[in-house]
Amino acid sequence: MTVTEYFTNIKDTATSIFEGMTITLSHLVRKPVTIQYPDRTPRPVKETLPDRFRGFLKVDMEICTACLACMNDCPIDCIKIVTKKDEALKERVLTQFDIDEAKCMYCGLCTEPCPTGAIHFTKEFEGATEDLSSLLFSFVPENQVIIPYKALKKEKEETVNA
Amino acid sequence: MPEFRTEEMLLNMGPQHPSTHGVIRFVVKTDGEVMSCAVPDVGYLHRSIEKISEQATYNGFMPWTDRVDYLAAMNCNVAYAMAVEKLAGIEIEKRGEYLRVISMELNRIVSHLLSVGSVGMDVGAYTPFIHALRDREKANDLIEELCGQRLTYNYARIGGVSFDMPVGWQAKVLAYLEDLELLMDEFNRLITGNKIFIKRLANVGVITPEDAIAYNLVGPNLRGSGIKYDLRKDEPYSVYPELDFEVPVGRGEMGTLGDCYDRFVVRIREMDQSISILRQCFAKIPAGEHLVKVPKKIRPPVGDVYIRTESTRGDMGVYLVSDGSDKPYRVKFRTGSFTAMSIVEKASRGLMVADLIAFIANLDIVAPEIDR
Amino acid sequence: MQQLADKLIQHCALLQGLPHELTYLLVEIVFGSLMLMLFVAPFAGIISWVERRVAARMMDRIGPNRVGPQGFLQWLADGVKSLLKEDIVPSSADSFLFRLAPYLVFAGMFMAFVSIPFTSRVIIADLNVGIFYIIAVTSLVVIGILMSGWASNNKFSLLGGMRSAAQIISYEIPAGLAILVVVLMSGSLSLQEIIKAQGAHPWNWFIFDNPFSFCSFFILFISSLAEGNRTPFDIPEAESELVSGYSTEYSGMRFVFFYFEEWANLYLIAAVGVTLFFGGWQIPPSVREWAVGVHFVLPHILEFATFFIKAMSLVFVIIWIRWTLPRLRVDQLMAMCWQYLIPLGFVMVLGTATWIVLFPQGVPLVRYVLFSGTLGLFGYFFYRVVFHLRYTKAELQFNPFV
Amino acid sequence: MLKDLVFLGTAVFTIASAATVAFSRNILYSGFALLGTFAGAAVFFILLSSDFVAVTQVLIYVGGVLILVLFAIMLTSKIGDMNITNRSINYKIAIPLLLLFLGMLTQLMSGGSWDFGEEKFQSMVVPIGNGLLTEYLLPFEVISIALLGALVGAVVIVRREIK
Repeated sequence: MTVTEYFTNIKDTATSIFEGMTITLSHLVRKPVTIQYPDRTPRPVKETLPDRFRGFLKVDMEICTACLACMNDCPIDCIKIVTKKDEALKERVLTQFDIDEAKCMYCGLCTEPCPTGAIHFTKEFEGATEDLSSLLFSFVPENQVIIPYKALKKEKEETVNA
Repeated sequence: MPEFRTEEMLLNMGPQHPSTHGVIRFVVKTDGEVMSCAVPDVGYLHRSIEKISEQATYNGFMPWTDRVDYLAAMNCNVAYAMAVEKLAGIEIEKRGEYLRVISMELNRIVSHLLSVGSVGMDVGAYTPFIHALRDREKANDLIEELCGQRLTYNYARIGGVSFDMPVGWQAKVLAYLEDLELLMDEFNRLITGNKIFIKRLANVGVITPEDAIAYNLVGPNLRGSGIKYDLRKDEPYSVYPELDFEVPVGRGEMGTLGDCYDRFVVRIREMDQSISILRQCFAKIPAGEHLVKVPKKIRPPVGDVYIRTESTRGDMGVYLVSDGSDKPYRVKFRTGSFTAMSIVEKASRGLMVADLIAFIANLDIVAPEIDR
Repeated sequence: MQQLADKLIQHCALLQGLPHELTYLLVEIVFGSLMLMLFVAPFAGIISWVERRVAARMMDRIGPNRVGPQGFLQWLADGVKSLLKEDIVPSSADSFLFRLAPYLVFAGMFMAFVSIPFTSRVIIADLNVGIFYIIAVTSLVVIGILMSGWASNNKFSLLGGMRSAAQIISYEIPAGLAILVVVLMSGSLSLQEIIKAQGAHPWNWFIFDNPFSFCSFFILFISSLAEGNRTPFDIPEAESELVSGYSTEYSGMRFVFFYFEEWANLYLIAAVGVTLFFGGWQIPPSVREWAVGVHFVLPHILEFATFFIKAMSLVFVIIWIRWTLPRLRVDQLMAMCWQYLIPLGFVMVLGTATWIVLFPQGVPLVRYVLFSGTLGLFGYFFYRVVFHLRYTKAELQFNPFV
Repeated sequence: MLKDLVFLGTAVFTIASAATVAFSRNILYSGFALLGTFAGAAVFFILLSSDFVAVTQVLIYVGGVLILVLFAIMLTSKIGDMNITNRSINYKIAIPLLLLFLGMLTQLMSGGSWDFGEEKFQSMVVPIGNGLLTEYLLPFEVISIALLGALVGAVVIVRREIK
């Protein structure tokens, strides 16, 4: 190590520390970026989420056609749909539509094939719970049946395009 | 005079250690502070993702690819989608390709920001790490707006991508890139040019160009050793041939060629290139469909295909075998972190314990990508 | 202290029966420990809150702001939480040494505070060998750290303990040399005498006395950082390498003792720096006269305020450095000590000695030049700060309590 | 009276820790017990109103020597598991040596005056400093050169080892 190197080392160290310290000091007067979730946000966090946000799944039973597309496309089988032929109504009815949100990996593959957009994501994401079974969402009330939505062919195509 | 000898100490670094970046174990033999070698022990995070593919449909396997390399999920998504498309002979539209490149490059920025930040943190500088994470969060917000998730994107689809850009997104990204350039300048002044930081990284964990090739290093780790090899240039895929960008390589600026500092700087410069690629993409992106129509149940013909892409951690390969059914017969990922682990034993000889931490952080390994 | 004891003996009949030595001892112990506990303990706690808030703002975060006003009581909450935590002694640890080590660390730190002045009159013991004494007793801390490192029976702890010991004994040498410079200038080892040898105005401080003393301050400051295990010299506890070094296996209150030592040490470093180089509690004579006229306690309050503000500024700088710089490697740390600080330290000692021989009365011009040069440096510093703010088009928020 | 109490207490403490140093089966305990011995010696110096020597005692012996000793012990592998005793007593040499030493001590103790009176505590810094640089300058310098020689020697030895 030459004498020049020796003193250049000292100089470089001092100047780079000086520069670093000016930067950190300048941050003292900058606006913090912290979002004080959950209680000190200017707006509820849910409202700030983008439209495509993948929160809990929700099924709009009014327009569910019971086509089973979501169940078939789910990679981890967290959707369970049971249909049966109702003798009284002479129709295929839904007796069970369960989504186990504890298993769900929020990939969104179920929402894409849905012909009517019945199964969709909400912005609900605060799912922490002590009991996994409370994350099992049943969209058909127990001991009830739901008549699937039957779209006209034309209407159905419009839904897809929209 | 009798020869004084101190006994080697066996230090078990990991699986639970703050700086192993996931569940990896390093069996470190040290003599005081100086290590004689560090042997990586991988496999703690094996989740059988490749085996799971045999149970999932071609489309249904896409979310699993997110979990291969959770810091660069876009690249994994796209690599897998490209493999299936190549085997099934699906052509996708230009807009889809551009959207893929945009998402991948944005993801590269996200991944590299974490990498350079964590190198800073592992050598003891916390503020640059948080600054890098702050900028990364903004990019995550943008990606969330694009695909709905911040980490496991599941954005690519066989035949394109799941969504087109939201309205006004392009302007937001461009504004973010403007900010990022300034903030990266500041980041460089704060840490990249810091003398102590340079001292900590320069001449540490040197990987010679010969070793880098012999040990099959890929990505920024390979380029850090001065070898100009980037699949985006050398084996172009997607729309990369239409884009103009540089391949930054290590030049041994502060010490030996192939030291930690070179790899660090390569990542910093790659981010600049990604910014430029993103700007070009937004200028060039054509109108069209983001997703072409593909059969509901994809049944590629019997055969196999191997696709290589340049992920953030280097050469991301997908080997796909089809038996003609609607489920893959075999999927194999070739990942950059795994090969990077092979060099640890050789390059860590004679380093100090503190250097090993900097070296591992610098290889930018992601534990789930090693084990899959 | 002795005057206080004498007054007590005069006014208290009970004490008159006792031998005077015993009374002195009792007064020292009771009032000394009261002063320490009432000052150092809250100080260490509050400074931890300050550090967390400052660090947070430097990282564009907010920091603890929930317990009490602006999170001010966070340190109390943390302390109470730690008290209630289970005290774990690892089964394979050497339990006696493991339990003893935190107390040694704690005692070493508190003993050093004994000769730290607060005002011109308030000091627990104005020892003739004050500054020397501080260096000596802080070595107890090293023993405690070594002990904890070994007793934990954890290889990371052992490495941390050894690093700490190697670091502290190396850096005692440049620190000692820098202190020697001041001792040369003041001709005394007593902290009060050293302060009295300086003036109230900045250009009369020892730091601006001559170019050598100016450099000596930086040598002392760097060495103190290293002795206090602060970044960039925090290798004994380097979280990213040694998990937490010598305190890895500690939990609950014993763990707090180590951290308590660290925060208290901040004040110690700053107080020593202020005493030796920044004129300590000196206030201008005119102000002093005025204050004495108002009330006899007022000058003490002013002196304490002066001292405390100076010390806090140094504490802030230490915190600020910690959140700016990466950590050195252990060999670089040693190289820095032996290759840079110690040779430079010797140069400073020789230089100062020569200076004193050549200019026994000092050179006022040099003082003014050094002082204004420092001011100029500050000016450039703030210019750079503003430049960074402009460059990144940052949104400003001057309120420290967001 | 108080002084005597302090003296007695410190004496007991010092001898006890010295005994621990000598008889402990764990060499690390011996090392740590040395802390007590050194601290006790420092207290004696204070009682003799040699504050400077007391502080130097702590600074050099605790802050330097003891730490180096502990350092060396810890660097030795598996030292904690080993039971090292130093009970091998060689009476033939030990007893005459002991007697000689005791004789010397008795001679010393009976020689001087032990009455310090009630003289005021005086700082020793200035007398020591003056003494070292005037009256005892030659021995001081000789010792410095001897130490420097030792330092160079140590460096030479270590150099040869690394090679």
